[in-house]
Amino acid sequence: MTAKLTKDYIVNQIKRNIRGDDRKLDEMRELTIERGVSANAEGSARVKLGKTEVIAGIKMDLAEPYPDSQDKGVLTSSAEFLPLAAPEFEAGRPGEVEVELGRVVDRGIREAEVIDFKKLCIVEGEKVWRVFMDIVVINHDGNLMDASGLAAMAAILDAKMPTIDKEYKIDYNKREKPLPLTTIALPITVMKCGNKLIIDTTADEEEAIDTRLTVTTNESGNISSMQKGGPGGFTVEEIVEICKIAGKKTDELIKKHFKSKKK
Amino acid sequence: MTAKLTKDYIVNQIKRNIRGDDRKLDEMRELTIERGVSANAEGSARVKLGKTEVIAGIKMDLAEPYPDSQDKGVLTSSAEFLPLAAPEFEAGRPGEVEVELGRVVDRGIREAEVIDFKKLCIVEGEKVWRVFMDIVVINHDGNLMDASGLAAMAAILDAKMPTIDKEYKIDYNKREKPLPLTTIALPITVMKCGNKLIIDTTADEEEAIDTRLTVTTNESGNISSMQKGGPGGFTVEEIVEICKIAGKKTDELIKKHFKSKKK
Amino acid sequence: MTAKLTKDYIVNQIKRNIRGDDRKLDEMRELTIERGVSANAEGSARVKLGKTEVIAGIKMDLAEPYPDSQDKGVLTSSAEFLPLAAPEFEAGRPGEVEVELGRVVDRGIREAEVIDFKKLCIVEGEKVWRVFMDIVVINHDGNLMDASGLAAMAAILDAKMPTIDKEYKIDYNKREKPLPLTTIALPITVMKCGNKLIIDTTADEEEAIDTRLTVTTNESGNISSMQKGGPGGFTVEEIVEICKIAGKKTDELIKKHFKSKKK
Amino acid sequence: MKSRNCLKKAKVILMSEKLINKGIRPDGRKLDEIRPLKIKAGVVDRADGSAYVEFGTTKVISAVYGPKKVHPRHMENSKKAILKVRYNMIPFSVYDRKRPGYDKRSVEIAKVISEALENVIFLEEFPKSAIDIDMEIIQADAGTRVAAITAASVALADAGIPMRGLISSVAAGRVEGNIVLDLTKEEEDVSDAIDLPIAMLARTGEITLLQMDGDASVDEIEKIVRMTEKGCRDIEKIQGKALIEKYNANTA
Amino acid sequence: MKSRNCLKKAKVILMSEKLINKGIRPDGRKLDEIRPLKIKAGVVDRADGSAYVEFGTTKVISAVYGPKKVHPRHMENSKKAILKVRYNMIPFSVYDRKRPGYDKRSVEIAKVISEALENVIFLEEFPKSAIDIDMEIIQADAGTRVAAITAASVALADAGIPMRGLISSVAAGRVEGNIVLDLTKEEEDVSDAIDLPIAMLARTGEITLLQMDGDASVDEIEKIVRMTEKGCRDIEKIQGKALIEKYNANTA
Amino acid sequence: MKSRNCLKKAKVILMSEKLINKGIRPDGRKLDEIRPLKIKAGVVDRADGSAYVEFGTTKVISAVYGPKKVHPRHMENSKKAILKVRYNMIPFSVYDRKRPGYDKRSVEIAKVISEALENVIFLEEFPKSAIDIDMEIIQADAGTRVAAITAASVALADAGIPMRGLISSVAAGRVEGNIVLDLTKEEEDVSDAIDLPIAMLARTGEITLLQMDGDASVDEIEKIVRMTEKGCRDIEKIQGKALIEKYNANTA
Repeated sequence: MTAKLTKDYIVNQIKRNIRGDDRKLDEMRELTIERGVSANAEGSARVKLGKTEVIAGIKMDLAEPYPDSQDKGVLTSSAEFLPLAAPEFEAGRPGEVEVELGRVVDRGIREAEVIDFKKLCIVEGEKVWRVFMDIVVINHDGNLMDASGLAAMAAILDAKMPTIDKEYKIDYNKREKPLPLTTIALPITVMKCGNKLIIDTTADEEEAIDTRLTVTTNESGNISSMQKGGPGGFTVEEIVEICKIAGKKTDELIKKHFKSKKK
Repeated sequence: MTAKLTKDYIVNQIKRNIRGDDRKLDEMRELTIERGVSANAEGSARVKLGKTEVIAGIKMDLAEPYPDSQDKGVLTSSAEFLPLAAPEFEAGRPGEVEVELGRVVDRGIREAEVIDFKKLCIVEGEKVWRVFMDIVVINHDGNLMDASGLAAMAAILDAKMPTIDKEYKIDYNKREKPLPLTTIALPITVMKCGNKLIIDTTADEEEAIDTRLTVTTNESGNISSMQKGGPGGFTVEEIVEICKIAGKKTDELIKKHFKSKKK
Repeated sequence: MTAKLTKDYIVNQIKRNIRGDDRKLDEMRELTIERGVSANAEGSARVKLGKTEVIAGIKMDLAEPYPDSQDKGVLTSSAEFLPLAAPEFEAGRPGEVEVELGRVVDRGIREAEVIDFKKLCIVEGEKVWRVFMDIVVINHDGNLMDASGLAAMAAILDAKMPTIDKEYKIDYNKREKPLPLTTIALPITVMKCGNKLIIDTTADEEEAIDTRLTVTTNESGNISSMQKGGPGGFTVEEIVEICKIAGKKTDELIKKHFKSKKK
Repeated sequence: MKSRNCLKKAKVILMSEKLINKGIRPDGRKLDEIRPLKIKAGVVDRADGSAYVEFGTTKVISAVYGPKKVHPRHMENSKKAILKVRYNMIPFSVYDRKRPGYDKRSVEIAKVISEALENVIFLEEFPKSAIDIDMEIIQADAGTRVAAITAASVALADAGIPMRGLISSVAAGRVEGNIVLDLTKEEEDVSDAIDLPIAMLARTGEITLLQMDGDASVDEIEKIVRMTEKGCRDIEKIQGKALIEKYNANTA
Repeated sequence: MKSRNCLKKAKVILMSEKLINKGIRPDGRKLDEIRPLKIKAGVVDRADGSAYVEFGTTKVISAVYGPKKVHPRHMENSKKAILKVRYNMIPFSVYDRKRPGYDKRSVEIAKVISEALENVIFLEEFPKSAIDIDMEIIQADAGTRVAAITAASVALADAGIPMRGLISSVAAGRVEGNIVLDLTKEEEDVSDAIDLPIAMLARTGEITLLQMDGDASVDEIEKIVRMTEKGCRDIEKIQGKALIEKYNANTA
Repeated sequence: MKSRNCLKKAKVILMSEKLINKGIRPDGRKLDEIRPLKIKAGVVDRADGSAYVEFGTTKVISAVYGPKKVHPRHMENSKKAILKVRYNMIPFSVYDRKRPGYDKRSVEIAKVISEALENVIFLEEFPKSAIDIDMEIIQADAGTRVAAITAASVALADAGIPMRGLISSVAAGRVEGNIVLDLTKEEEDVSDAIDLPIAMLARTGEITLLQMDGDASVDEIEKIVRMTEKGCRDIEKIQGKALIEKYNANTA
């Protein structure tokens, strides 16, 4: 069976509401979130979404604030496809897919104001906490956006801030308070196949269908970030429908995996 | 007709004082200079020389002076061939042609002391104005050196310095004084074809002939910078002749395009 | 004769204790060390080991100390294969062989505490001397590790520290004191060919045999650094034997080339 | 842009006044009105197609080269043309000078623009070929990416590359509770502002680019997206006019 | 790691006490005992072989892809497979966040690890092929490179790549005059500490990686190297067990 | 070099004296005299040709490899050899340590030197080949580029590459109103100094490299260029001698 035939087969099955792993179109794969996977990080989490595996980590240090937000902490993000995660991943400068992944996850957290950056200001205009949010992909079996967003959110919740002395020297061994938070926000990516909408796609499915909309929703059900990807297009109705799916799924995920752990 | 035949044809015609666009060997193409093409820049200018089109811009900020000129402002230049300007231009690290272009235009301005850098010192040894002079090539139809030099000079004349408050914070919305100037300087590039000297070459002509001398002359007729390029050579007599041509053409250009506008 | 035959020939000869240049297996090529080859450097030395030629130079400036050694000077090293040194050397980012060479020479000097970095502290936690140790390979005829280590050590001994005024301004024209030293340390690289051990290999020999151990020994006969290279392996007995060879050769080299010159 | 943002924000707060009064915006526009839009096709002589766009005070040039040979050749696709899209801000297009070269933002924007155009171009008509699209921001105010796509679309048509239609692009969003079309920088800096850039195949209403930052309900998102539909249709007319002008000039 | 080193050093000096008393180390180990070592084979689904290793508090994942085609093709060797080895610390594996990308340290470590494995793999069985080995440090304490090689060796076996045996790796060294196996970060920070990481084909005792920093006599070097022999044999058993567990799980 | 320039300048100003008195320069030279020039051919064993040049206190090594195969092959020219020229200052050749690697200055100098040599070498005799020229500044004082070309020219001849003649190179300029040959750093730092480096096919007087910075009349330029003619002829003799010495040593 050639690659083309496989793709056609996957598409035809999806049109009949059938997926390779017997899931429903709007059903996520099994999700496990393990926190504290790298003790040297302020916070970290490993997310397994089916066979997709992503680790996110939070590191913190002190930096100058940006000129246009002198009283706020700073967020710096990166996403990296480790060469071990898939045969097609190459070491070297991050490609455009990695850049987009990092920026979409970053904006989801930033625009939802998940972290209360005003509380990360130490001396206005001079010294603020800088939060590094790094995402590494360990195994790529599709839906890296949602897995990365889940890992980032879990790492943020896992994080304990290091302490500083009077001379602003950081003690990474004495980590005390959690990061100040205002909400929880998660991305849900919905892909389009003919007139079907499908979530949490595997790598095989993403070979066959490629147009997606990622919607980040917060605890209150509001949308903080959207990003369309892939060559195809959407109608207004589809976009609204996708927003609703994302809202519903985010709500379920927060209830099941985050709610109890947030204070 | 092969490329080789075309080149030979162009060379033979030049030897008979004939150019493809009916110009004389020492005649420039039509020149238009439009100032203020990018309002976010302190100064900017678009130069069209025939079909060649170049934009130069001036941006300013504050920096430390160089250790060997503690009482002077700083000039930083770049030249970039935008990928849209010619099919052969590639995005990425600047090539040696871009590097040379940027450096020759930079030295022309710097060595002629066009800008009075002593007047750009704010606190000696600590804080001076830094002038960024960036050149982008929009359409490449030959003679990029002269077009870039003209654009740079026009952008400098167009520039208004931003203001600073007591804490050395820059207000880019309140631009007041022009840059302090001492003279005007322009490069003229003369190419050699057999024993003929020819100015303002087109891209086609530059495919056929390739040895050039760029001479930057200032208002008083003195030469501030020279740069030979291309594989061939010159005699002393030719060099002197080229200096004279450059002086004459610069004088004409200053009178026609710059004199009235300088205060 | 093909490359493979040549390699087999060299190996077979070495097994019979015969080398192309009639040396014994544990005999070094003629060594000359010339100091002060670049007057703008604080110290420099050119080493010729047979046809292999390496130059090392020491430059110094002021820098902040590292956070974990606030009262010590800083060492920064590089090794570069100049494109002129061999047909296979390419300009550009240093390759893994250059990186390893630079790091092994650096560690040899650093771990033996050749330079007394505590004496290079000016203001604790704020200002210390930074020592740049740069190695350039001029002609590559094998055993670059030992030639580079010898050149680095000789350049360190050649160095005179520039002076500073009250405002910590450096005067490179007034160089007075030598670098504060505690010992001399040199790397010796022993290669393995069957059950033979061989030192100071030529480029031809290194084409044929490729497993090596570099051992840096100091004046007191102690080992400060070791690095195994190449695809093969060693037994414990071979490692001990190599350490002894390195100790003996280092002792000879120090006596012959360094002892008299150190104060 | 940061320094300017800062100032604008300060101004807004100090004035404690609304920007938008009775449906009229600071520059006199209605809520569903785009900024003045000027388009000129055929501005880069060497290119196969090109366009200059002034969208309010944002200025952009786009040029298209191709279909042409793929270099290096092993990158070629035997089924269709490959699309190489570059988006760049020239160093002096912004208040705080930008170092030459691509940053993460420009890489991301080039990617989403490439995906917005990919299905609209009949790439399969040019197997083993490359089509290069370059967009250069000359002056950056609000809406650089939508101006860039609008220009690229005209440049593609100017190059004679067959497409399913023109792609038009505009942003809409929320300012002081109002749903507005084509925000200015000043409006983007209002504290409750949302910005939602869209690209659309105006002929069919298909949305091929969509990004959004802010905090909005699904209802608001729907209203904002609907408003961009009107904007894109307005823009498509101006794009078409520019192409006709170019065609007439050529045949005159 | 610097900030932590600093603190540890201060602590050691302040306490003015020995870390090692009567042959028992701070974590209760004997002098010739390795830290707890957990190995799991087959942890990366996409890879041809993989392994996760926890060596004390150091955590590493390694994956192997290959034998596969060489890309670009002119790099291929008609006699044997080429080995591409990458060693990397993820940004949050260390106290002071590491910028993504390879630095000189990781380039050097990848080189010595590549050379430690090269003769052990039957590369000549796969001419014109490539074998890629990637090692990613998830949490870095003492012994990241020895944990990485130990993991890579299991990943190679898991990928079914024929080898002359398993490569096992551990460091030994000197702490307060004692020759000890498998130093912790705390032990490495003692002022007289020497660290000598080794990789060994445990089946034959052949040493294929050796590095050392410090100040030691030849006698001490000999004792330290001999101690790693015991360590590597202990490690080889755990490696073997991990492979059997994976095999049993697959066939169960 | 900056720190030193600074100091020199201060000295010059403090002394308020002329450097050049009655046509005699600080180092005792006449106005039209070059600095002591030492040339040795054949200094890099591995290279096909090489030369070491000491021009005053400036030291440079140049080596030539080729004609050889072009790599990668798609760069080759079926009509002639391609010339790859590299110019580099080693990190400790200057007062302020230079980071390893090429900067814009070295890229530009390599370009103008390449163009100075291109028509002089019979490149068309070696189609599909490459000739690599590397110049490394070991100690930098005034005139690094002219020393580098002078060395490269001898290295090319030493490699047996056919040329239309030797290229010789020197700078001339103006110091305190005097037209002088081969300026020192001290002379370059005088406030009215002009520096005009030239390369010349001394056999014909053809000028193949020319750069100039400063402020001079056309008359002065003419006098300066004429003075370099004499300098280049002097240099050519020393270049020729070095080649004969090398030849004699080889055949002895």
